Amino acid sequence: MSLVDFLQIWIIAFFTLALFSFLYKDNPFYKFAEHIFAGLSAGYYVGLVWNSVIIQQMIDPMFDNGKWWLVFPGLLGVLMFSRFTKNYHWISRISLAFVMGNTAGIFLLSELHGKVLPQIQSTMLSLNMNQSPGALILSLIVIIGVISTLIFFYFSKEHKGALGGAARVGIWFIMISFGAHFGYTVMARISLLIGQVQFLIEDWLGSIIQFFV
Amino acid sequence: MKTTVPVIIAFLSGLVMIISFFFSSDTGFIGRLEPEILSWVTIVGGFTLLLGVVSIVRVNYSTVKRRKEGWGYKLATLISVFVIAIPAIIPPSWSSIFGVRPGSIYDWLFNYLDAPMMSTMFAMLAFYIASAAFRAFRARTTEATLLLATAVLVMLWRVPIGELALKNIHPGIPELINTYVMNGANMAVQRGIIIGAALGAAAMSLRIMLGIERTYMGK
Amino acid sequence: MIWLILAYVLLALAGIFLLYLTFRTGDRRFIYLAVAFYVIFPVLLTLNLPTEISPEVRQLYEAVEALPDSAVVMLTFDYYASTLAETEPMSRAALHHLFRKHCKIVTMTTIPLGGPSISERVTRDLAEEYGKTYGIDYVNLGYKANYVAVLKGMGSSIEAIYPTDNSGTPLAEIPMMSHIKNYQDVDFIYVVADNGIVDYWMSIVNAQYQIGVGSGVTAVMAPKFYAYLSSGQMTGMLGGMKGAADYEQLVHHHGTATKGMAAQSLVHLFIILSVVAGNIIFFMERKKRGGGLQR
Amino acid sequence: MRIVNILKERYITAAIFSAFLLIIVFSPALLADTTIVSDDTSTSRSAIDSASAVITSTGSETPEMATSNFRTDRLNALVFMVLFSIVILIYTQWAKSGKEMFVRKINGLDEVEEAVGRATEMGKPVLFIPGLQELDEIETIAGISILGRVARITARYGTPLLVPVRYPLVLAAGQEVVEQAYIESGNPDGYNKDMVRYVAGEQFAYTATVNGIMMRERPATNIYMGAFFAESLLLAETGNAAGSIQIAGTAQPAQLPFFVAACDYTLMGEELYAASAYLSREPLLLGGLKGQDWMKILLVILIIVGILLISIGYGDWYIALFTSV
Repeated sequence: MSLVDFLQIWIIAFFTLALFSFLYKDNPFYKFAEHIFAGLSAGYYVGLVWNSVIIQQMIDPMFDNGKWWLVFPGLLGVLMFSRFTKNYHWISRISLAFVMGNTAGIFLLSELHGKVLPQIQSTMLSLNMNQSPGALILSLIVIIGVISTLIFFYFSKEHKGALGGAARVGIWFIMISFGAHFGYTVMARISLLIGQVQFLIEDWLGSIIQFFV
Repeated sequence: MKTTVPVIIAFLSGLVMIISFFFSSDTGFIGRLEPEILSWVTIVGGFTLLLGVVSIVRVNYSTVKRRKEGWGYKLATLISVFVIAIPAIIPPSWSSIFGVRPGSIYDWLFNYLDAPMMSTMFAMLAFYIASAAFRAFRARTTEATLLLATAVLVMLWRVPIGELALKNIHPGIPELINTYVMNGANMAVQRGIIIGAALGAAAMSLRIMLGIERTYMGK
Repeated sequence: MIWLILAYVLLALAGIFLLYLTFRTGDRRFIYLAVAFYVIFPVLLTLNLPTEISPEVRQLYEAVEALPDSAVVMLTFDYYASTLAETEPMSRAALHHLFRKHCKIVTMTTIPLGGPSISERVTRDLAEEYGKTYGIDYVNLGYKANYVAVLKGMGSSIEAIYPTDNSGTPLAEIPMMSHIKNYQDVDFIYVVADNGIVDYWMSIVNAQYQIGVGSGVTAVMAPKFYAYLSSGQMTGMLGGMKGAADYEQLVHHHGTATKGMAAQSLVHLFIILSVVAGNIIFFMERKKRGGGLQR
Repeated sequence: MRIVNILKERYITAAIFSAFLLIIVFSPALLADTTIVSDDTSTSRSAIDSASAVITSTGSETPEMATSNFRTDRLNALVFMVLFSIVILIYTQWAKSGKEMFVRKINGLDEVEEAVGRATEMGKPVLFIPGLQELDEIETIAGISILGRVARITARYGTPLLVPVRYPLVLAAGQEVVEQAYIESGNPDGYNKDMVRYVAGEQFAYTATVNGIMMRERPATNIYMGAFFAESLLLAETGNAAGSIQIAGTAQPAQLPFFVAACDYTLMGEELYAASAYLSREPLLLGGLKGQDWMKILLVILIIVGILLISIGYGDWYIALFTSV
C-alpha cells in the first residue's frame, strides 16, 4: 500500500467517524464535517454545469458545428439569475415557464398514457372459474385491492354504507402494503450502514494492520 | 406582461410536446423541432442547478462578513465550494489535475470526501430505524397491528436466516409471501396509489400549461 | 451445529440485554450499540449465506441472457453516492453480466451530484477486468439536466441531448455510437436507481418506445414497482441488497452484497426482536394503567 | 397587445387548447395518407392492433409517407386526454363560479383541532412542519394551506406556534399565511415574525435542528404536513420520545408506514390534498380534487366492465382499447 492510498483511507475514515460521532452527541467535528460536505456538494455543481452543459452542450456545438442559435437557451439560462435582483426577478419566470411548460406537456400525456392506461388494463383480470384456484384468488385480491384503494381515496361522498365498507377494506389493504414497505425499507437503511462498516473494517483497519506488519 | 408572457411560453412549449406525441417521430417540422427544444430544456435546466450554489454562497458570505455565531464553519463551507469548483473549470489541457476527468482534483474530492460523507449521513438511519422499532412501532389499533404483522413477515422473508426459519415452518411460505403479499395485496395498493397520483400529476400539468396554476412563478 | 445454536442464543441474549438497558435508562444509545455490534460482527467473520433467488431477479437475469450477443444495452447510474452500498453492487453485477455477454454498453446518469463520477469509476474498473475498450465496447454519456427532457429527447436523437460523451469527445467520433442514434437502436435498458426516476423510464420510455426496461432499485422503492412488474411494463427487478446478492449469485461473482447478507440477517432479526419487545412492554404498561388507550 | 389581453382570459386559452385537440382528432382525415389495410383477423387481436399494423406496414414500404402520419394507434390516449382535460376544466370552472361542492370531512382534521386544544391546556407550543420541499411542490402548497388553519386555532387560544422551514420561498409563504390567520382571528398582537423561521437548507442539518427544538421546547403537538423523505422516521421517532401528540400527512408512499406507526393520526396520500381543499375551499384545489374523483369512478366502472367481459370470454377487443403504444 502506497502512502497516498494510506492517507486517502485515513481522510475518508476521519470524515466518516466525524459524522458518526453525532450519534453520541452533537460536537465540533460533526459540524466541521457537515459544513465541508455542504460546500463540496454545492461546488460540485459548478464543475458539472461548466463542463457538461456550458462546454459540451453550448460552446463546442456553437464553434465546431456552427449551431449559433444555442445562444438562446444560454440566454434563457442566464436569465434565471434575475431572480436574485429586486426589480427584475420576474424575468426569470420566462425561463422557468419554458422548462415547466415542456415538462408539463410531456407529463400530461406520459402520466395518462404510460401509467393509467396500462395499470387499469392489467387490472382487468379474468374471474373465470376454469383457472386454478390459486390464480383465481390472486386475481380477486388484486381486483378488490385496486378498487377498494381507489374508493378509499374518493372524497366526493361520505364513507357510509357500501362505500364505507369498501373504504374499510381499502384501509386494510393499504396497511398490508405499508407493512411490506416498512419491512423492505429496513433492508435499505441497514445496507448503507453495512457499506460504511465494510469500509471501516476492511480498508481502514486493514490499512492500520498493514502499516504495522 | 410579467405573467402573460411566461404563461404563453409555457403553453406553446407544452403544446409542441403534445403534438409530437401524436405523430410518428420524424414528422417534418415538428419532428425536427422536438429534439431541438428538448436539448434547449436540458441546457436551461442545467443553469437552475447553479441557482442553489449562488444561494449558498450568498447566505454563507453574509454570515461570515457579519461574524455571526458559527461563522468559522460557514467559512469552511465557502472555502470548500471554491476548492472544488475552481480546479474544475480550468481546462484540463493545462494539467491533468484540472477539469473533471478521473485523476483530477474535482474527481478526487468527490470520490474521497463528498461520496463517503453522503453515504455516512444516510447510514445513520440504520440506528434510528432500530430505536424507532423499539419505541414507536406499537400495535395501538387494528390497522397498526396489520402493518406490524406484515412488516415482521416481510423482514423475515427478505433475509437468508429468516427465510430459512420460514421454510422450516412450511417450505411453501416464502413463495406464498411473494405471490399473495408482495404481488397481491401490496401490488394492488401500489397500483391504486399510482393511478391516483398519475391523475393528480396530469391535472397539475394541464393547469400549468393553461396558466391556471402559477405557484411556480411565486404567485 | 451446536456451536452455531449457542452463538445465536448468545447473540440474542446480548440483544435482549441491550434492549433491557434501553428500557431501564431510556437512553437509545444502547440500541445504537446493539446495531453496531450486529453489523460489525458478521462483517469481521465474512460469512457467506446462500439466498433463495427471487423470481423477479431471475426474470431480469433471463431477459439479459436472452439478448443476442453484442446487443446494445443502456445501463443507467441514476443514484446518489448516499446509496452506493445498495446500488453499486447492482451496477457491478450487471456489468459483469453484460461484459461477459459482449454487449455494447451505453451508460448515462440523471443524477447531478456525483452521477458522472460514479459511472466513470465503476465502468472503467470493470472494463479493465474484461479487457474492453472505451468507444468500441462501452461509452459513458454522462449527465444532462432535466431528466424528463433527457428521457424523451433520446427517443428522437441521442446526439441532440448528448452532443459529446462525458469527457467531451463528440459522439460522431466514437465508433460504437455510429449506429446508435435513438431508442430504436437500443435493445434493452437496465436502470439502476435510488429515486423516482424509474417511474419515468416506464411511463415515457417503455410506454412510448416499447423497449424492455429492467431495474435495480433500493429496498425503499421496490414495493411500489411490483405494480409495474405485474403490468408487464418492467422486465425484472433487483430489490435492495437482497436483489443485488441474488444477481451476484446468478452471475457467479460474489461481491459486497452477498457479503452483506449475514449482517442484514442479524440486524433484521434484532429489529424484529425490538418490535416484539416494544409491544410486550406496551401491552404490559397498558394493562397496568387499566386498559385505557385514550391520550 | 390585444392578443395578449385576449389570451389573459384563461378560458379562452382553454378554448384554443380544446380546438387544437379537435384538429388533432380530425387530422388523420385531413392528412389522409393512411390507407386502410384490410383487417388481418388471424393475427391481430383488435382494432387498435391492426391500426398499428397499418402504421408499421406503411412505414416499411414507404417511409416518406409514414413520416407525416398521425399515430392512430394512440387514438385511445388522445380520447382519454381530451376527456380528462374537459372534466378537470369544467370542475375548476364550477368551483370558481362558486358552485356548492361536497368534499367529505377528512377524519384527521378533527384530530388537528383537538391536538392544538391539548397544547393550549398544557401551555406548551405547537410544532408545524410544512414538509421538506420547495413551494413549487403541490404537497408543500397543501401543507401551507393547512398551516393557515392551524394558525387560526393557535391565534384564537394564544398557543405558541413553531414553524421551522427549509426553503426561503416556503418561509415567505408561511409567514404570510400565519400573519393573515392572526389578523383574521382578531389577535394581530399575538403574531410574531419568528414563529415561522428558516432553519437550514441541507436535509439532515435541518432534521438535526428540528429534533433539537423538539427535545428542548417539548411541544405538546407536532403536525407534519407536506413532502417528507428519509427524515420522516427521525422526526416522528424524536417526537414520540418527547411525548408529543403527532399528526402527519404526506403523499410519499415510502414514508407513510413510518408516520402511520409512529404518529397518532396520519393523512395518507391524496387525503392530504383533500384536507387542504376542504379547509381552504380554494377553487383550484377543489376543482382538481372533484375532477379526479370523477375520473376515478369512471376508471372503476371501466375496470369492472372489463372484468365482466373477460370473465365471460368476450373481453379481448375491450382490453385492447387500453393498450398503450
